[in-house]
Amino acid sequence: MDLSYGPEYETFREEVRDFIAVNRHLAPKNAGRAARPSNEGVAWQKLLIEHGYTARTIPREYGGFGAEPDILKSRIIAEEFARAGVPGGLANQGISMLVPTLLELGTEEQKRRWIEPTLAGDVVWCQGYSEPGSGSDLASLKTSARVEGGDFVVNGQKIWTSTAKEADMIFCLVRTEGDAAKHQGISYLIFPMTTPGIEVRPLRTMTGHAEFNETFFTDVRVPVDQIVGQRGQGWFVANATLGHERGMLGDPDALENRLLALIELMKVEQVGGARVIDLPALRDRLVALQAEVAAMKYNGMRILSNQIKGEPGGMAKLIVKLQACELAHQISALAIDALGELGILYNGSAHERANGSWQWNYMFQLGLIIGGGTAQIQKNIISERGLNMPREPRLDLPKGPSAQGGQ
Amino acid sequence: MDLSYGPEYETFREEVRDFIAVNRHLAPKNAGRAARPSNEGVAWQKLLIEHGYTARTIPREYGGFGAEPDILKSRIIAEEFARAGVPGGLANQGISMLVPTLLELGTEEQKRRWIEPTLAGDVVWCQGYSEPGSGSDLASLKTSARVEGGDFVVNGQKIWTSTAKEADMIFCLVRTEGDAAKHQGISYLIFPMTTPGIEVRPLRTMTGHAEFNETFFTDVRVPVDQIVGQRGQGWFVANATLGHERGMLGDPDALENRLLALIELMKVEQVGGARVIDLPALRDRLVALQAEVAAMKYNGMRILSNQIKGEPGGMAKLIVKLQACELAHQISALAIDALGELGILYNGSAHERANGSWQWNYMFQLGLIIGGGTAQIQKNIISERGLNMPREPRLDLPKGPSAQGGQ
Amino acid sequence: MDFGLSQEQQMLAESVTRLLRELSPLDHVRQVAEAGSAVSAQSQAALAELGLPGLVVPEAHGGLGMGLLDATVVATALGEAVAPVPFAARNVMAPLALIAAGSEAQQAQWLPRIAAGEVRFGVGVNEQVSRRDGSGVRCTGGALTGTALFVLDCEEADHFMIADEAGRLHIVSAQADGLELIALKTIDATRSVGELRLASTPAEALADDGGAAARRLIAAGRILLAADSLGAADAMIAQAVAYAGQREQFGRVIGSFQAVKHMCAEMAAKNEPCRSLVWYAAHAFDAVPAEAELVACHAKSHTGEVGRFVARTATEVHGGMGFTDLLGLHYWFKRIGFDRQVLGGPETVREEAAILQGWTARGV
Amino acid sequence: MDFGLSQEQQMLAESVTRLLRELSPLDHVRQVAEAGSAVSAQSQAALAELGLPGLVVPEAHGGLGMGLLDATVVATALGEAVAPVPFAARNVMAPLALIAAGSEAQQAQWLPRIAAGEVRFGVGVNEQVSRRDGSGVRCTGGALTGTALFVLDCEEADHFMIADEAGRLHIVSAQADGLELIALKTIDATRSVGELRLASTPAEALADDGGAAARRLIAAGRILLAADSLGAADAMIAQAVAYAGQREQFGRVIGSFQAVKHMCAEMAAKNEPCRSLVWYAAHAFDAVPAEAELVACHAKSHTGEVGRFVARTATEVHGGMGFTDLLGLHYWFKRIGFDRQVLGGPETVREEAAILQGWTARGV
Repeated sequence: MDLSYGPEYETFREEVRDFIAVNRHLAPKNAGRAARPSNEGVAWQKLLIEHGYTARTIPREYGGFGAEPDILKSRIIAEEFARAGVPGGLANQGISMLVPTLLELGTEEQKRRWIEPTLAGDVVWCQGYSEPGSGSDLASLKTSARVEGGDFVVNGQKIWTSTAKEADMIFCLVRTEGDAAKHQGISYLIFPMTTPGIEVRPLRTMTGHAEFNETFFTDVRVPVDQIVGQRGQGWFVANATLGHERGMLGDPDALENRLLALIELMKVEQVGGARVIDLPALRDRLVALQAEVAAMKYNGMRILSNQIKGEPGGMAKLIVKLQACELAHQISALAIDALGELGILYNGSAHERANGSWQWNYMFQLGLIIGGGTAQIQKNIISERGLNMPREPRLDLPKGPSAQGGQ
Repeated sequence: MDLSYGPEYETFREEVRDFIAVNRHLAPKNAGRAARPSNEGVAWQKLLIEHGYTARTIPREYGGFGAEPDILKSRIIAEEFARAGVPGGLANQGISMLVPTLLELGTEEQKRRWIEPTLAGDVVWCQGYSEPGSGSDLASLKTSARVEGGDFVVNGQKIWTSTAKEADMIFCLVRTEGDAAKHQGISYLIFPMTTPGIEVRPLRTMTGHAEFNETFFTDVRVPVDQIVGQRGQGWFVANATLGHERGMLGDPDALENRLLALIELMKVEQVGGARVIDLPALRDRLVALQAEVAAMKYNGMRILSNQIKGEPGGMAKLIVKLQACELAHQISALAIDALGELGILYNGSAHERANGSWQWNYMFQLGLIIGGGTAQIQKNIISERGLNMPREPRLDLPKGPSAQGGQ
Repeated sequence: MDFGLSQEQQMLAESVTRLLRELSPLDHVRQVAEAGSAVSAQSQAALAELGLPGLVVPEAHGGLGMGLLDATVVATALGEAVAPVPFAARNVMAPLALIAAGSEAQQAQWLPRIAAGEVRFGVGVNEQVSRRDGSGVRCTGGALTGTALFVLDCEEADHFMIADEAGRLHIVSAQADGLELIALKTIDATRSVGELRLASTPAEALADDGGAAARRLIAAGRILLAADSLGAADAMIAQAVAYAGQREQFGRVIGSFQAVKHMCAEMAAKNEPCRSLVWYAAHAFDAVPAEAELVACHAKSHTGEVGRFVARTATEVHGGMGFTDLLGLHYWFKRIGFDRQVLGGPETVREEAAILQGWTARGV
Repeated sequence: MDFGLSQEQQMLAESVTRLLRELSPLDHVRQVAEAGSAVSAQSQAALAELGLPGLVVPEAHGGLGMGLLDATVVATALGEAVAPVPFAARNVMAPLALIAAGSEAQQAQWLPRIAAGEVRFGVGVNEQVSRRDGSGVRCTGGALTGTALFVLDCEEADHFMIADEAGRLHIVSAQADGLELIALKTIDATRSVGELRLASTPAEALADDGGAAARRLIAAGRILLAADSLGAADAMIAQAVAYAGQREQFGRVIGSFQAVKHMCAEMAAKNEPCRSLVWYAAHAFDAVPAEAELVACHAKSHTGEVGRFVARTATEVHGGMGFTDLLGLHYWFKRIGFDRQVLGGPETVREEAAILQGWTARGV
């Protein structure tokens, strides 16, 4: 057990700190989670790429920094930007999912055309995977693309297209071979959101906000070369990026920050003249969550350490999504209880705390428990991949050769 | 809502009380849960039958009291004997399971021969249903009985035969038609435990005690007329009595008594000079359990009331076993936590409380959660029978016509 | 001996349910909510025809003379329909306050008008449970000063029943001097709560209030919130089962997957005993006063916990659709959230239950 | 940067595991237990060959000079094998007490003999966590009087390390005047605990004990119990998965039923992060003293809760067989029960964690 990063890395940390100190005035204000970066945001992103503080391992010829992968340096960068409260590199689905996919399976032309502007924040993407009828069973998707005069003609509907309104482009799974087995008939297309026949409607969730969209396609024509990988191979193309998405959820730092905010809340809030943290039953729940957050934090350090050593994440990694989403939800639940009747205030009410964000989080985190693989799917994955338990006998025969995803 | 029993019943209650007051000196001391009643116990049982305080609705010609069914009177009898701390009628598997089966499906001769001595406590029975290889999937039982010279010849093994050591007789499910579908090849036999070829071995459980036995059959010869119902119909014969067994578990009075004992424990036990009930986190758990026990108590009153009206028990009844067993287990768990390190003392240790019964209960109740239909089976039943959800697609085809029990 | 609802009570529940099914389907609930109101005029008017404003008002004062168990049955039906209708405070707690602590003259003055729907009360007793953000109301010389938070059923209220810091109840007109009402917005768009600021506001104290009436009012409110949560949970379970029965994934309806079945079974198994608990709590309120406050605590805290579990689990069974606004499932989710937090969350109420049993002293 | 075990630590764990797999299969554990002992002579002797008695004794005193993380790795392996071998108190807590608070002379006197296995300690610090049944030890004039409950690893102990009511540590010989040891019987037959009655019993105080050593000892004990529980839970999960993979019901192995799979997944998902938590707690004990006590509390309380869940769930997966004595699964169930309750159950330890963070004052 050696939790120091060693002198080489401490030097690197100093460099990052110096960079931040010198350049933080250039960082965009209120970057928040806007889907499309401001001009300042794009300039900042380019500066970060130039110094290797984002897009670090992506080859220079595609607009990255071209460094060798070094997980610890990536971690140090993330730590230092977070500590300084300065926005780090852009994190959107184009960068986290499309770029790795193109790097692995795109043509040389696709890489040259799309990666650099995507990294730079000039081109924003949205993801077209899920459909209303295909949730956990993603491969049952029905959006179709027939070939007609050198184009795919796309018809159907996608859901959960979070940045569809701001996006320039979409990467999208469509069924091109209607008669093939479920996992064999899918292709991975990329096309502009300005293509005629696309309609985006905001999708309101239980939070009362429209964090997502539905996207409708009516005879949307996509030239046949705007495909990544082979026809009918889209399922396998997409799976490379699904892995990247799973990795994004369940950040232990985020959990720790939520917990610290909860502790602060319970110290500050008063009921009947006493601090909420002085109510023993609530305090007991707080400490129990604190222990669990600590466990997930060290579990995250273990995963990081395994990555550095090139070892598989194993069970420690498989359980992250299930446990971290649940824990985040429990933290919000306790915050609501700590606030008592004030815990249900929302929508800018008088006496509301933290802009109603505890309630927003409580509901949105339930969405995260459901989304990206419901808790049930996660348990299937843990039992099948982590514990080598048998698969559920499947009824949707004939079986595809590599039916990913479980129920 | 009318929780009074009305004047007729209050008169009846007085009669019961008077009986108890006059006769309690005749009640057996330390009746406990001995499988075979003492001579005093048998005499007491006969006195109770004579007055209609047990075997109340069983016809007189078979040794019962011959009253019309009256659930409220039965309830009053149970209440008054419990309140007086005087043992009520015998409750064993012969009385609760075999007698109702014979009444429904036995021949006239079987009824005349077996019911009266069983009720009186002169004949003690054990149950031979479960086998090591057939737990939840009871119908997969393998103990076989081939016909040879006017006898069934029984070979195989039963488990969980709780009173096998004390029993005179066994009622037993065996496979008589090896080539029939799973539920179709079973017969229900009754035979003496003194029949040559029967061996009973005590079965020790996790509690350290042998509350059950395993019973082995080697060429045990049973005359072919010692069958209840038809050959191959044993599964359906047994199901009548399985219903009776399910009714026995999850008595809300028992839950309430356990809770009262826990409250007393927490008031009496001290740690660091404070009463355990003054530790707020444990007290909070106590009150939560108290609310749940109250809910189960009123749920029980609702079931009773439905029975009186001849209405089906519905969801209120279907959930009793799952919830009551879990709740009993949680009560024991809190008692152990209330005792802290003393909570693990056992086997007559110094400083042990209540003869280690909290630990014994904690473990035994886990056995009850598992036995008589595991929690998983209970959830199947609730979802299928209570909520009309679809059955799990079955793989053990060909299907029997009436595959009871679910997974 | 009959533990359960009388035929009249069952008919009352069915009347309310049928009426709301007709007048207040989800689309209507949405419409009302999106217009920023927690009161459906049409539902309220129709329910008034059934006599809800006078449900617990004695017949001598023009009401139906029913008990809390009857009111509980109505509350469950309202919760099941997520009905935007003021009920618990306006139609039950306010008249109960007058019955418990009003003089004969006060009862004669107010109860008939309540029963006729001529006066509409909001009720502010929250400070007896939880004082936050400096809330609290003092009574000096017949006038009230201070802040009452979470005044229930405040929309369209023309009068308020307010507890002062000693727990004594007072009637205040919405038109009185020095009174300011600020609407509070909660997750639940179907109920209205407000903050009442009082500055030497003239008030009429209930004449026979020895201080116990507020506790009794809170017990009634808790039972009604528990009943509401029970009904909302019933509806969520029914919707989850129905959805699981038609949604297909992997070539089967999801309701045939054991994991989904078990989620539904767990919801039903936890929720069903709550029905008996709520009924008994209401019965105790009506007929076994010595038990009433404690059982009210049990009903409130236990339905609070079970409600949270059901709200979350039923949403999970619906998958992504449950998370969207499309099916409107969240109306029930939020109604249950309201029921859990108002008049004391589970921990608060359990501590009160411990105090009532002498297991601990009041205060932390 | 390397969060995890060193190669040496992995080898140590493997050595212990291999040795116990050979010398202490379940049949042997049973045999020892049924003979009424919590010490397997053959396992203890073989583990002594690996150097366990001197594991944390500095090399200068004839030990291996290892840290608590090394000991933790051993504890996990012992828990996994439900090994009837005194370890936590005898081989770790006792020498740590001397290292923390013994004078140089005391260290020179005792540590080499501990490392050589010539003296065998039991440790009694329970009264610093929980005083029950009048327990507590006073020190007057170099002699101890009173009762220490739950003295750990007391079987075959020839000396005891006992905390007095001020938290100061003392060495007492098992042969000393006025000392009486009464064995306590717990559910867990693989560990020995006792009640020590002392009546003006001569004792040797640790010379440099400012009172902090007992707290440190308790932290170490908690981490080791957490590690033991982790290992026992690992073993129960593995057994449940293996059993579910071969037991057939309804024509399929039960491990293909979603309900069973999800039970196993939940066990693994809860248990796996405990591993990192326990490791970090031990690391903090060795290297980050400011965090050590708090993380020890977290490790103890969290593994206590997770352990109870795993013990119960793994038993359920085994169905009736899990409830019998036949498979011996209950040895792990009870070992986990011991680990949970000793040196503070979850609620007690969480309250201590709150006190350590200044969130509340000591005492109820």
